[in-house]
Amino acid sequence: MDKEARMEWLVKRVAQEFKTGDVVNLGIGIPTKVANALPDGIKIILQSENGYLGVGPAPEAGREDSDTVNAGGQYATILPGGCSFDSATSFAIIRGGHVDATVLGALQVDEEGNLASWMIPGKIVPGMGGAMDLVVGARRVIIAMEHCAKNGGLKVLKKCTLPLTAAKQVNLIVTDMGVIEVTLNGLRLKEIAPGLTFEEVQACTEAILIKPDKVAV
Amino acid sequence: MDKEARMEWLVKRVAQEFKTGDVVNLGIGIPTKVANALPDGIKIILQSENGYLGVGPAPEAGREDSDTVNAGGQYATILPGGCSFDSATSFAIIRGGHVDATVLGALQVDEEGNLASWMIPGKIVPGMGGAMDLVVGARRVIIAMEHCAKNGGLKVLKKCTLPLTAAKQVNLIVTDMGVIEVTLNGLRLKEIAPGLTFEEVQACTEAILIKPDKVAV
Amino acid sequence: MTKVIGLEEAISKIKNGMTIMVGGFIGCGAPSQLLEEVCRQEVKELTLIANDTGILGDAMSQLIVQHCVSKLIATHIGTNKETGRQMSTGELEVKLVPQGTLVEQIRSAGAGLGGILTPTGIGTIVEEGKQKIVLNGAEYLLELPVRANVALLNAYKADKVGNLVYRRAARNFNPVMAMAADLVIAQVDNIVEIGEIDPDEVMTPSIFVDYIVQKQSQEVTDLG
Amino acid sequence: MTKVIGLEEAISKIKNGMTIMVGGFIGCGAPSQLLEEVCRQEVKELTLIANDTGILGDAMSQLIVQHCVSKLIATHIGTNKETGRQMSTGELEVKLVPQGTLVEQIRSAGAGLGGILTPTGIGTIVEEGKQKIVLNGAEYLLELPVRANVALLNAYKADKVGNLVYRRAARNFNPVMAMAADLVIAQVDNIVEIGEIDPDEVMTPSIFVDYIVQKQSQEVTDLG
Repeated sequence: MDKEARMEWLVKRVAQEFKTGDVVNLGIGIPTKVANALPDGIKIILQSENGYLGVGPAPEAGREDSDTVNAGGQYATILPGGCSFDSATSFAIIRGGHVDATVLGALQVDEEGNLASWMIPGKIVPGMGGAMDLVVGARRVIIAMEHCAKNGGLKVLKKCTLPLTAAKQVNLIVTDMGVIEVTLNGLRLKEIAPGLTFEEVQACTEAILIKPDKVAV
Repeated sequence: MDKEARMEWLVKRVAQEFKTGDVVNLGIGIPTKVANALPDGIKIILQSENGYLGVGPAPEAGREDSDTVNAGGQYATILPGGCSFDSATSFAIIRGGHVDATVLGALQVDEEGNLASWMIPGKIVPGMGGAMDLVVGARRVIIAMEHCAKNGGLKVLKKCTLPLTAAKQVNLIVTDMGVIEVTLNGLRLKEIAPGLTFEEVQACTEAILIKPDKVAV
Repeated sequence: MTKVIGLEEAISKIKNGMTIMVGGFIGCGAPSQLLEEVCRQEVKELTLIANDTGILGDAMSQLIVQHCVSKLIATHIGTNKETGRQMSTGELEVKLVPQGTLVEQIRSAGAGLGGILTPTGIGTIVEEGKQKIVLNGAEYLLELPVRANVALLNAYKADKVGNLVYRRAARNFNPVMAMAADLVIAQVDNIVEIGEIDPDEVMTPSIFVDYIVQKQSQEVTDLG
Repeated sequence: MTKVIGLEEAISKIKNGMTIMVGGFIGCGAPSQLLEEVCRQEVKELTLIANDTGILGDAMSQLIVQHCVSKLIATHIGTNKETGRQMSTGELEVKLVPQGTLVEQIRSAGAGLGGILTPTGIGTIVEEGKQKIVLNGAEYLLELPVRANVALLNAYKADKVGNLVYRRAARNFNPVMAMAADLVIAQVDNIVEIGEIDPDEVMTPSIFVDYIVQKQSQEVTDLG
């Protein structure tokens, strides 16, 4: 598979993590694409932390509503059965354990499930927005990201070096190279992307990966 | 004045404490009567802690709405411009300092402004309901009560003997005998009900009263 | 994907010994038919969290009268004398909590907070056994989250996925309790199709609600 | 007893050095015309509390671009590069706060709480300088109330006494900020007579709102 095909595989693979009725918050970027890759028959309820449930597809041209935008600021829609609320309720939903899963990007993840995603000191400091609450509050935290940085730098580490978004909260890491489960014994490479070998994934990973055939703890 | 006239004086006197636009919460019993005794032209906004603003008069017979009752459980109405909300918002309003004054009854009040109003151990324990929050949160706490208990027992004390509703929160005590201000130096008898003397009020009061002509601190 | 189920089935999910939260304020906005069914199914040893125990004779009061409840957390019990009687004989364990504190404790549980600091109760017996925190010279009590196994609610309108709309003073504790229980059952006057409630009209988002029970119109609600 | 006043008069109440809260989420639900007037009146040395600083070019971003703000408390500044630039040069002091924490801090101030305990930020630099409280083995940060001199809000509809109704995702921080400032000014699309908003439709009670400013229809909001 080329890079594009592997990114597509990633998105589809994340989409398989849900069952109908799950309340899911998708981060900006790769995670957003998961909404369009759900298996047939699976219907999830998307939450947008700026204040509504039932995120629908982007509106048709000419049907944009400036009051209905997603957490990335893009025009969106609300599906029938959806509802809007203020930020206090939105984060009560998030922090209170009412979100079944969140899918977020990352700068670094490590073998303890620590996540760094919100700043590179002295370089870019966009802020954490709602990410810290999402990672602490969602029942499952799924990281969806490219396995390596654009410059080839490693992102799945023994220990994060950047400021954390949250400690020990990540459950699953899905990259263009495979699916990694965070276990008490470390990172278990649960699935390998088509065409790759365990050794190839390990070579791009600082943390020591546990082989897929080992039983998870 | 007979007892009835003095109780009427009490209610009218409390009603003079407000200016138009004040947000006021009236307790059950004597305080409730204040709503009908406001001076001409004074319009206050009544809050009902079970969840709305703009309490209106009791509905006409046949116009009762089982969803619109006051905090005492009696049928009520909501005036135009009123609004309803949940208990969390209601007590955010109360505790957050958004209520200008509350008028409540009392079992005992003392010279430090301590209030006892919610239980007599071993005898009656109705519970504090919203009173503890009201007394802590309202900008002004006005006690409206008969000066003495039915059995003649004193209620304006040096120190409350019953379990407190709140410590040092009472600002003004209006009884059928007079108007007492809680000051840092103690209780100042600001006004005496028509026909009574300072000595008569003092005789029914355990706390030492400061005479009306002394300047308040 | 409708959440509408029958009354009997809904209440059968409540087991002896569970903690239940019940919306309502002296009967107004209380889920009367759900409560009647709790009594009918003779669920026992419940811990009840509610503003009050109703007025003697109403559905809420019957929970106490019929000894379904062994422990009560409430703000006011003066309108149901049987509650006071059972408390004084030791049949019922009663914990009284300031109303603004109880609602914040429930909200804390629903919102994933570890608790809140409130000035309410300082200098009173409400302080007992609680951590006191001083900030800028002001004292606050640390009040901890309160949650339940089941919440029983009353709403005016729902769609079939469980978005709820309340009416007037019947809202009270209902929306907050909807957030703080493992299982949430709402008794509803009017059930409408999905999409018939405007997103801005919803007061309790569907995801908090597990089951909806159609209220039987035995009594006429005058909307005068 | 109308609270409707003119734009210029409303904003003239904001003085140099004040702390202001501004509703909105990346521009959606932000009181754009109030913000433009703040810039026009050249109010300076403001402390700004807001979710973000808008998108470079919009009204919110201009507060930063025109150096009205000397201190910022926000959750995300990535959509306005000028904010990051001023932060790195030291022109602007920036404090970044998790979104769920910021909204609870503002709510705490409005609700008279001394603060809340949140698990958010544990194990991160957000912990720095904060009291940590352990309850049943779980760690929480004690986050303190945040309030302002003035709150600038945006609403879809208001009656003349100041009851506010918001629309869709434009609600966001607006209702919470309405509770936590000494002076609350709302920019409103539609102003209606008293009694024209149903009590159950109100999202921000009138008593929180001091002034209402009619929004001028320069841009067409498509309600499609």
